[in-house]
This record gives sequence, C-alpha cells and structure tokens, in this order.
Amino acid sequence: MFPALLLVTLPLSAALLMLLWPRFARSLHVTVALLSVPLAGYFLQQILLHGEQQWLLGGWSPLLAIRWQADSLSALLLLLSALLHLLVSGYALAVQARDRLPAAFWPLSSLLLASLQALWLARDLFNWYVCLELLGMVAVALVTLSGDKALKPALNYLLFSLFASLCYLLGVALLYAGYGALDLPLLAGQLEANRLNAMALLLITLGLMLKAACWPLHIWLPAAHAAAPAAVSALLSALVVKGPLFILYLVWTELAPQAFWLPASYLFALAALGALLFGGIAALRTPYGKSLVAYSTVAQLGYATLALAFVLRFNLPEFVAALWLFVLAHALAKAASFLAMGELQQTLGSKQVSALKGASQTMPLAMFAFAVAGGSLIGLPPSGGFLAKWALLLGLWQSQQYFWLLVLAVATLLAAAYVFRVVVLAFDRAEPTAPDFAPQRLPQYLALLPALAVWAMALFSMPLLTLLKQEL
Amino acid sequence: MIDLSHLLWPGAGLGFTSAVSQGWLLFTLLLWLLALLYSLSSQQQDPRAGRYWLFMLLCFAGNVLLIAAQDALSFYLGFSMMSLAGTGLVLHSGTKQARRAGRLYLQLAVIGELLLFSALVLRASAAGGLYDWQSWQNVPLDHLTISLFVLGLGLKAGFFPLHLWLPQAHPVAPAAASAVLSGAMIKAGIFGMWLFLPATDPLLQQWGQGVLWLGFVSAIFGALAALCQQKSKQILAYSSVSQMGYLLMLLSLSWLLPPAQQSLALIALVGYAAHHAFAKGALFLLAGSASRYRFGTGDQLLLGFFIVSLAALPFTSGAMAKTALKQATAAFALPAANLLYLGALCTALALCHLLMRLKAEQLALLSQTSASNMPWLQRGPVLLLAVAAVLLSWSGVMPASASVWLPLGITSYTSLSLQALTAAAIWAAIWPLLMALPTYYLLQRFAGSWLLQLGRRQRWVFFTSLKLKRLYQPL
Amino acid sequence: MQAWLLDYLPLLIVLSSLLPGLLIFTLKEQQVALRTFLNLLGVTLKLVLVFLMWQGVKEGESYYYRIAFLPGADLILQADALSLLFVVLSSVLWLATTIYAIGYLEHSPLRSRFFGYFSLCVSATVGLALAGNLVTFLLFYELLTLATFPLVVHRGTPQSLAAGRRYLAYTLSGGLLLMLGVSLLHLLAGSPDFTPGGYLAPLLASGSILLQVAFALLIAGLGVKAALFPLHGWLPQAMVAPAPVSALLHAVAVVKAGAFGIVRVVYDVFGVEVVRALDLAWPLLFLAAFTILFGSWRALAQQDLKKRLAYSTISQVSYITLGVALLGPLAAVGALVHLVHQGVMKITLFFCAGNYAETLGIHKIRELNGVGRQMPMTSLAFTIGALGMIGIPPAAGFISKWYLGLGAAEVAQPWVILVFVLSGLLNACYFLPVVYRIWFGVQYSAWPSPQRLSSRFETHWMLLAPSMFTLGLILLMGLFASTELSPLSWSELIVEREFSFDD
Amino acid sequence: MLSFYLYLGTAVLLVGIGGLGLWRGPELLRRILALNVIGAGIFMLMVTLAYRPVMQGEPADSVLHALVLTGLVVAVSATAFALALLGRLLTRAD
Repeated sequence: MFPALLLVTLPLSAALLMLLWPRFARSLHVTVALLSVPLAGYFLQQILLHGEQQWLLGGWSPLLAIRWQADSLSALLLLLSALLHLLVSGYALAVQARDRLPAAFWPLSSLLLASLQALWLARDLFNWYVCLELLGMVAVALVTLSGDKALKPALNYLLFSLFASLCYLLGVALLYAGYGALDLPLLAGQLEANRLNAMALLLITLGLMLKAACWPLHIWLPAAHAAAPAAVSALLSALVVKGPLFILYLVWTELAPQAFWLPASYLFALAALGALLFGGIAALRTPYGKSLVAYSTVAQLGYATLALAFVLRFNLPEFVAALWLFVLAHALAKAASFLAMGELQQTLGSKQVSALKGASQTMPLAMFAFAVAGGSLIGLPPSGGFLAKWALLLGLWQSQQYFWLLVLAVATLLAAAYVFRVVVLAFDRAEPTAPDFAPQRLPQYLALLPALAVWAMALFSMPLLTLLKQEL
Repeated sequence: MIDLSHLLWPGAGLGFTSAVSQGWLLFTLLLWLLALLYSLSSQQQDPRAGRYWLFMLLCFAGNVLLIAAQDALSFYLGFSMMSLAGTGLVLHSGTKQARRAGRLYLQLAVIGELLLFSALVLRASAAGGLYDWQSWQNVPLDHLTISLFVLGLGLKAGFFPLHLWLPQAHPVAPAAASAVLSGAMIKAGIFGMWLFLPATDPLLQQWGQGVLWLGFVSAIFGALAALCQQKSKQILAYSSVSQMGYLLMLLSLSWLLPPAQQSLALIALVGYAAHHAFAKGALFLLAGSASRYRFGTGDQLLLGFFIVSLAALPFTSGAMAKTALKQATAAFALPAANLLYLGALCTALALCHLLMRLKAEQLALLSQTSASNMPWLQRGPVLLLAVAAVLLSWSGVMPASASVWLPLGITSYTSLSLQALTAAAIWAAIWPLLMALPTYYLLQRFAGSWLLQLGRRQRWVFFTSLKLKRLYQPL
Repeated sequence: MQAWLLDYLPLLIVLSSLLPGLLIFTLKEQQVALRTFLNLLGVTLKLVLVFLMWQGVKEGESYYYRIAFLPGADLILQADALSLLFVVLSSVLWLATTIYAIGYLEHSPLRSRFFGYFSLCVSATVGLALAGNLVTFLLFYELLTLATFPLVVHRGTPQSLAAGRRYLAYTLSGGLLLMLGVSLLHLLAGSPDFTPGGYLAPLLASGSILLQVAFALLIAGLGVKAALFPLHGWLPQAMVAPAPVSALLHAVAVVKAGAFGIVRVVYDVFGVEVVRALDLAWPLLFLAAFTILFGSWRALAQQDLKKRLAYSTISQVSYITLGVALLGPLAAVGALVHLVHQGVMKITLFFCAGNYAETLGIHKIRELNGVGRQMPMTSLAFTIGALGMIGIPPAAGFISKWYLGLGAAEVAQPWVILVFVLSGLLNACYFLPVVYRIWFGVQYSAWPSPQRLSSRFETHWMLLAPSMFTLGLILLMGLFASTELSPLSWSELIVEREFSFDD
Repeated sequence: MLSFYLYLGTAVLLVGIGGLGLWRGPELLRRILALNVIGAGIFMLMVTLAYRPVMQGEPADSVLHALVLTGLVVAVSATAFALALLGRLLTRAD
C-alpha cells in the first residue's frame, strides 16, 4: 500500500510544491524522479513476492471507494514509467544549458508521472476518466512548451482529447445506468450483451482509441508529437498513448461480454491494418524527422492493436504477451528515437530529414541510438521488438492467420524502409550537414541508453514473460 | 612408384609402371631436354625470355607429370598444366597470327579440358570414388564416357575433325616450342586415350572400327592438306595431323586385336610415337633455324635425314614405325590394309612439298640478307635427335648385351627395328616414295594454284573463333 | 586449459572480435597504432582460440554455451565440425583482410568506424557459424546484415548509398522471410539444437504442407544472402564498397552465411530423409543450376573488373547450394569444400582487383592490358585464382568441382555435370580474356592513376602480403587435399560424422 | 416519470447539438463551445440517472452527483485551458 501510494503522491505533491517554490523546481523534480525508480522497483519486488494486491482507498466500501489494484503488469508499467521519466529528466537537465525548457516543464512532467502511475493502479472506470483527463491536459500543456509553433497542434490535441474524454464519460455513464457500479472487479462478468452495453462499450472504445491514437483516429498525434520538445515527445510517445491502451485492454478482457469480442476484434484488426500500412507509408513520405518518428508511433501502435484484436478473437497467451511486449519495447525504442532525433535536429539546425546527411560522422552517437532503436521498431533480433513480433508470429501461425502474416511482413518492411531512410542518409558523405555547434555527448548517451535497453530485452524474455504471466 | 595418397588426394601416386609409359617418358624427356637446349640459343635475343621459359618449363612439368601419373587427378593436373601453359607458347610472339591462333587454341583447349573433366568424373564415380588406374581397369565403360574421352583427349591429340587449332597454333610458336608441341605435347592425347580406355573393355570393340577409320581419314587428310600450304611450319603441322592419324590407328588396333597380340600394337604405338617425336621435333627445330640461318651442307643432310625418316624410307626409324603399323594392321586382317600404301604416298607427297618449301624459304632468306651459319647450340640438339632416331631404328641390331643398358622395358621395342629390315618391308617402304616424286611434280605443274587456293580455305576457323569471342566478350 | 574456460570457448571466440570492434568505435581517428594493435590482437586471439577449438573438435569434444533467450529457444553457441569449418575460414580470412584493409585504407577518413563494423561483421559471421539452433542462427543472420550495411555504404557516394539501400531491401526482406520460417518451425517442432539428420522426421506423418512452406521460407530467406537467382540483385551493386569489404562480403561473410545456412537447414534441420520425402530438393537443385549458368552468363557482359567478379560470385556460390541439393555424401563434401575454396579464391581475386585499383587506378578490364609486367605478383595471384574458379588444377577450385561432379554422378544426375562443364566454360570465357590481357595484352595508354605505394614491392606490402598468403592457400588446398589439415579432409569428416546418409 | 424522460431527452438533445456543432464548425472556438455543450449533456444525463431512485422514493444516487461535480471541475478547467490556448494562438496570429 505504502509504496504504491507514494508512487502517486510523491510526484503529485512535488508538482504542487514546485508551483509554490519554482526556485527548487528542478531539484525537487530530480529528487522525485530518482526516488520513484527504486520505489517502483521495490514495489515490483513486493508484488512478485506477495502476488496481486489491492486496496480500497480511504477504507470505504467497495461501491464507494476508489479501488487500486496492482498485479505484476501494473507494477512493470509503474517501473517503466518511473525509469523513462528519470531518463527524460536527465535528458532535460543535460540539454538545460543549451535550449532551456520553460520552468513549467518540471511540475508538468511530475504531474504527468503522477497521473500515469495513478492510471496503472486504478481499477475504476471513473477514476480512469479523471486520470485520462489529467494526463491529456498535462500532455497538451507540455506540448505547448516548445513555443508558439506548437500552439495549433496542442489545441487540436486538446480538443480531440476532450472529445475523447467525453465519449468515454458518456459510455461510463451508460454503464453505470445499467449496473450502478464503476468498480472494475465488481462489474467484471456482469455485463450482458445488450444494446445499451454495446453502445456504452462502443463509446468507451471510441474515446480510448482516440486517446491511444489508433488509426484512423490518430490524426492529432503526428503534429502534436512532432511539435513538442524532444523530451516531451519521448514521454508522450513512449508512455502517454499507452495509458488508454491499458484501459482498453482491461475493459475488453475483463468487462465486455464474450459475445462482443468477435466484432470488436474485427474493429481492432481493421484499425491495426490501417495503422500498420498507412502509418508506415506516412512515415516513409514525411519530410520531417520528428513527424517520421511520430508516424512510426502510429504504425507501431498498430501491432499492439492487432495483438489486442487477436486476444479477443483467439484468446491465445501469445497475443497477450505480444501486446505487452510491444508496449514495453515500443516505449523504450520510441523514447530513444525521439531523444536521438531531437538531439540531431537541434544540433544540425533543421527539422528536415534531408538535413541528416552525414549525421553518422558528425553525430555518430545520436545516429547510432536512432538506428539501434529503429532496429527494435523493425523487429530485428535480439531486440524487444523482435521478441514481441516473435510472440505475435507464433500466435498468427498457430491460429493460421496467413493474411495477417503477410500484413506483418509488409509492415516490417515499411518499418525497415522508414528507419533506414534516415540511416542511409546519415551515411551520405557527399555534403554532410555541419552541426550548428559542437554536439553534446551526454544527451546522446542518454538517448542511446533506452535503445540499448530494448536490445537487451530479448535476453530477459523469460523473466518478462513470467511478469506478464504468459507462456509461449 | 611414389605413393602420395596421404598427401595429395586419395589414390595419388607417381610412377612408370608399364612399358608403354616408360617408353613414352623416355622419348618425351629426350625431346624436351633437347628442345630446351635449343631454346638456350634461339631465345637468346628474346626480350620476353623469362615468360618463354616459364611457360616452357610449366609445359614440360605438365607433360612429364601426366605420363608419370598413377591416378586420374594427377593426370588431369599435368594435362591442364601443359595445355594452358601451351597457350603462353602459342601467344609468345604477340603477332596478329599468334594472337588469333592462341585464341583458337585456348578456346578448344578449355573445351577439351572440360570434356575430359566430365569424362573423368563419370569414370571415377563408376569406379566408386577411386582414382587410380588399377581400380579403373576393370570397371566397364559406357558410351557417354568413351565419347567424352575421345573428344576431350582428341582435341589435344589433334586428329582429323578435332585438328582445327593445330595447324594454326604450331607454326606461330617459337621453333623449340613448336617442336615440343608437335613432338611431345599432342601425344598426350593419345597417351591419355591409351590410359583411360583399357583395351580389355568389351565396349571398345564397337568403337575400334570407327576410330580406326577416323585415324586413317586423318592420316590422308593431314598429308593432303599439307600439300596446300605454303609455309614450311604449317606443312609440318598438317603432317602432324596426319601422323596422329596413324597413332590413332595403332591405338584402335590395340583395342581390336585379340589380347595376345595387343602388346604388338602397343609396342608399335610407342615406337611410332617416339619416331614421330624425334623426326617432327627435329624438323620443327630445323625449320625454325632455316628462317634465320644459312644451312650448310651438313645441315641440309640432317634435314634430308629427317625428311626421309618421316617418309619411312628404309633403314630409318620411320621405316621401323611403318612396318610395325603394317604388321599390326595385317594381324587384324584389315581388308583395306593396302590403303596404307595410299597413306604412305600422301605422306611422301607432303614431304616433297615440305622440302621444296624449305628450300624456297632458305633461298628467300639468303637473297635478302647475309645470314650467318646455324650456331652449334642449335645444331647440336638436332644432331642428338638424329642419333636418337638412329638408335631407335637400329637398337634391335645391337647385340642383346649392348641393349641391356637401355632403361626399363624399352628393349621390347627393339625387335621392331629388325622386322623393318626384311626385303619385303624395304620394298613396301620404297615404292610409294618412288611414285610420289612424279606425282608431286605433276600436281605442282597442273594443280599448283588450285592447291594454293584450297590452302586459304581455313579462314572460317578464325571467323568462327572470333564470332565466339564476340559472343562472350561483347565490345 | 581449465574446464570452465572450455565451456566459454564458443562465446570467447565471438567476443574476441566483438570487444576489440566495440573498443575501436571509441577510438579517435589519429590513434592508428592503438587501432591496429587492437585489430591484430583480436585476430590473433581469435586464431589461437579457434585453434584450441579445432584441436578439441577433432578429438571429438563438444563445446556448448547456452544463454536464455526466447522461451523454448535458447541462444546456443556450440561447435561441431561443420561450424568449425566456417569459423576457421572466417577467422583466417579475417586475418588476411584486416591486414589488407589496414593497408588499403591508409590515410583515408573514418577508419575507426570502418574497422569497428568490420570486426562486428566477423563476429556476426562467427556467431552464425557457431549457432546451435535456428533462432540463434536467425539472430546472427540479422546482425550480419546490420554490421555489413555500414561497410557497403562506407564510401558515402550516391552509388554506394544506392547500393546500400538495395542491399538492405534485399537482405532485410530475406531476414524477414527467414524469421517467418523459423517461427513456423518453432511452432511445429520447437527450436531444438541442430541435429545431424534433422529433427523434423516425426512431423512427416502429420502433414507436409506446412513443412514445405517452412522450407520455402527458410530457403528464400537464406537465398537472398546466398544470391540465388531471383534474389541476387543486391550483390553486383554492393561491389561499390571498398575492396576489402567486397572481398569479405563475397568470400566469407554474407554470401557464405546464406550458403552455410542452406547447408544447416538441409542437413541439420530437415535432414536428408525429410527433404527427400517432401520432394524439396528438386526446385532447389534447378534453381541453383540456373543461377550458376545465369551468373556466369551475366558476368560475361561486365566490363568492370569488380562487377565481373561479383557476378562470378553469384554463380560460384550456387555451386554450394547445388551440392547440398544433390543430397549425396560426395556432393555434400564438394559443397562444403567449395565453401572454403571459393572463399579463398574469391578473396584473392578481390584483393588483386583492389591492388590494381589502388596502385594503378585500374577499374575497367580493358585497362588491364599488360599489367602483368608492372605487377607480376598480383597478376600471378589473380591468374591462379581465376584458373581455380574455372576449375583447373592445381588450384583449389578443381578439388571442389571434382567432388561436386562425383557427387552428381553418384546420385545419377549426370546432367549436373553438364552444368558444371558449361559453367566452367563460361568461367573460362570471362576469366581467361582478363588473364590474357594481363600477361599478353599490349598496354595502349598510361595507367589511369598510378601511385607509388612502395619502394621495394610492386605495391604496398600490406596489400601484397594478404594476396600472396591467400594465393599460397589456394595452391596448398588444391595440392595437398589429402592431408589432415586440408578442408577436404575436414569436409569428409563432417559428412562422415554429422550428415546422416544411410550408406 | 415524464420529467425523467424530459431530462433524458434534453440530455440527448444537448449531446446531439454539441456533436453537430463539433462536426460542422471549423472554428476552434465553436468546437470548444460544442464540446462544452456535449459535456453539459453528459452531466445532465448523469444527473438524470441519479434521479432514478427518487422516483422509487429512495434518496438520489450520491455517487453520481459526486462524479458530476468532479466532472464539472475537470470540464471547467479543461475549457479554461483550451480558451487560454486559443487566446494565445489568436494573439500570435495577429
């Protein structure tokens, strides 16, 4: 109980304190970020030792109380968020001397962490709504940090996010009308397959898919993620879009009646198909570096959506494993690639992909980080992306989904194409773009860190799968 | 025999275990050593002498190796070493003729190599993965393998339809190289056929007749074609085609004859080959010298001796060889044994032509410059070849005690020379010659220009070769 | 040698090039001596370790190193006779190529990067050779792609970038197909260690379609690197890379990885019996035969020396595939020994091409006229290499061709010998004119850009020595084929020990 | 009972109007307003649902009231944030 509560309250209270004493904002932030990691680690260990735990906040009865529940998946996500948050904080500090982020960054990102951690822990439909709302607004606020050019995408993001929240809220209200409960374990298995529930679930799904940027509801994402400062983009792409996905997964596997699973799986599969193909193609065509990475997020979320679709359709452990492995691998890889790309753009002074000419000589570390992270996005062994894809492949072969194997192949090739589009350019020695200033080493190393971590992921596949409670 | 199987490849070994290979080695070695001696003088002013010696020695090594080989791979190694290094000799002078002849030589040599390769592979496979001769002797042949052998080795031996490269390549090489090309190297083809096509194989009976006729056609064709040539070395080259025909006949006779008489044919084969090696080698050397040096009387006598020997006049090695051939033919009871006289006539005609052309060339040389005498370093080897030829034809007359020193199993050949001394044999050798002289005169008188034109009819070979080259080497 | 160390031997062999490679990345451009030292240290270490392993494997010891990786498919590095063949080949040729590359790249920029990737490339190759199951193989197969790509684009010119893109397009697609195949097999049979005779026989009863699909996927994936006919497109373009890279790509690293994989798949995954039962060898056989002729045919038309060599590689590597597809013991010996022989011969040819280019600026074949007098040693090496490619003794190529021919006759496919003959003919057609130009051609214009690289030798000694070394290897392997050290004996040992032929 | 359906109808109508506004309007301000209208509709729906027990004579569902209150706070702050952003955007555009 205590560590879980701390994980949420620590960043939350720190954020409030930062507003009070902006002078100590940075040091407070770093302290919280540093504390969160061992705390999350300790928490994970506790969960492993004692199994799943749950608490009803404030000791209220289940109907009224806010329920927190933590299984190993939640604990893992808590740790991941804490780690990436620490990494991004480190990056923000490292580039502080060069391009100063507005002071608002520190409290906002602490707030982001708090809302995310609360989201992973909550098992309550309305509580999730609050988390989502908070997450969305903080994210928008973070996007605006990069200045006036980000205002338009940020506002767009906000509107989409609000609309999505409202959809979700409406759905939740409809469910509550039927069953008078918001608590997930209480509702689990209760829902009948009637029209009202279908409507409610559809609204919830729509809202969540919008927030998770599932194709074709992703249109807000590329602009917003591309416009944000690199550190923020990394957080947004790596973590924020995963929150709604987490809720979506729980809602469908625990709440939704089995009769709805098949149509839902078609819906998700369609979204995945679009994401994988069109996301990839868009990433291949965009002239801007960060948009490329952002579109890649859209495409990569397609894998997770696909896994979700097949979880609903076949209920094989491979797909569940694939879903979460994709989430983990993508989080790490995307953090690395956004940080690397941001660093490259900042140093080379242009947003264009074409400006990366010769980057493998001028900024080898950042380019290497991007390429290594890209390897995981493509799914090259032994990266985490490979591990996830492997699980997905096994599931697809087992359920004899040959069409989807083909889709997967095409998507992989598209990923390879957009990653190596950048990498090949970086090897161009004809007219390398000269850096505007001497490249900083520390931020590049920080970008490399998650990339290396994701490549080590496959070596720890067994512990990971144990954590996910899945067997291949 | 040296066993190298633990070192090189399974079954590898070197040695001279049969009488045929011993005899073959002896004349080959002799010719090679003398030719190399001759080169000391002839290549003295050659700016690219290093290259010449390299290829000469490679060819030499290859030639000896293929005779010494006790297994297919060693043979093939020697064979291809010799064949390919031979290209260097043909190309050596770098003239246009040399280049196109070299191209033709190489094209056909490579084809020959590959045919031989596939034949060897099939054979080795049939023998269960063993490569040494002993294991191959009793493995039955099949038609495909035989035809591959005949084609592959025939391209080297240069008998009739496979001779295309020979008359082009031999004349353009330096004299000593032509001597070994014609005297020793092309014989490797026949030697190989003897090795790979054991007479005991029943299937060869079917092939023997055809090959025999092929040899005969080649013998006649070569001689007649020689008549159409103008250059002495080209005449010699065509004469080689003709002589290879005789060797082929002897080989096929060894297949056809009953086992008891096979050794006769084989002895005749080696004897003939040795005779041809000495005579043709010497003639090429002389022809080379004739284009640069003035011939003294002694030299002319030497020349005459070899021509006469090649024409198989009595008391020469040629007579011995021809007698052996006739005996073998007679033993087989060939109905057309008399056709051999036709062959002898043609040979004689060709040699007359050679003599005339040599004379003309010598006159042309003398009219242009004041050529010096032939150096002893060149004359010496030719003289030694003459001695060898005489020894070959007369060793049978020597008392047995004197011939004991002859190495290995060579003594078995000496009996041949005795048979050439009977009156019938002498007469049989002389009359075609006597007929040849007036025939040659008449031919030159009435058909000289026609023959000349006929001789130019070989451009298609180069044309095809060039076409081929364009095919694989587009501009 | 300590027992615990023996267990780690396979890992150490991979690390002996990986760690120096990673260290080299961090070096500055000017630290030439340190870089060279690290390079040579890695090479020497690797050779010593490989020697130890060779000793052990010959005695019948087994080395086995396992790290947990995917569920049901650990990362296994192990040494059997077959893997050792490839390991020895790559480490010995790495030695030659490293020295060559040091000489070749003297005074050129970005050497740390180059040598770093170079070492990674060798590590991936060795890892691939030592891979103990399909998943490990897949891992190193992909790593190899990644490690070689920067080498292909090292020059950074538009041509090399285009070549790099193409290379990636082909090899990544290949890797993807391989991954599909491996995952399918993993589902069907798990990913057990490579087993002599294959481990799929029990599955024959339960349906063959999926097995056939898996085979097709695996072969298509491997065929990309092995440059089998419709998948060969990357290879001729990739020759824009610097000469040492082309040498390594064509001789050891990339194309051989594909060929080696095919050997593994046919003999140690499917097994001869299953391949026969499923009728899988025929398409492979025809494809390989066609590729042999096709590559040679295309090589004829090339006027650029390296390009001609590249097409020749396409043709020559398919000999290995052909030998494998013949499914006979002798053909297998031929295929394995060709894996080594072709590597050594092709690396020699590329070294020579590089020597000509570096010393005299010669790239086109017509510029080679008369170069034999200027650079006799290089030209000698080139000539012997070319003769070996045609299959003429005593060069090593003859031995492999001979065994392949024997193998074809053994399984009663004499038409395959015709393929060899035709290919030999075509080989002669595109190599002998080059040799002719070198030795007999008349130089008609000045050398394109002559450089004086050495006062004593015809070129820099670091360029000359490796080619002389490999030249020596060609002749030794061709001549002393029966000795215990020869690749031939080793291949026979492999076939005897590890390939399951009934008779 | 009638009033229940009246409230319900109004709520649905509000959501509908908001949705239509969102759909039709390209202007950002209009969209923000439309979202607010939808929000109002949803809150009204929730309040209506909370009203159901009253019809049976039981006290109203206080959980829903709490939720609506929370929602209102969130909505107000979100609207404020959106308007602030819009303001900055518009001043920038001038």
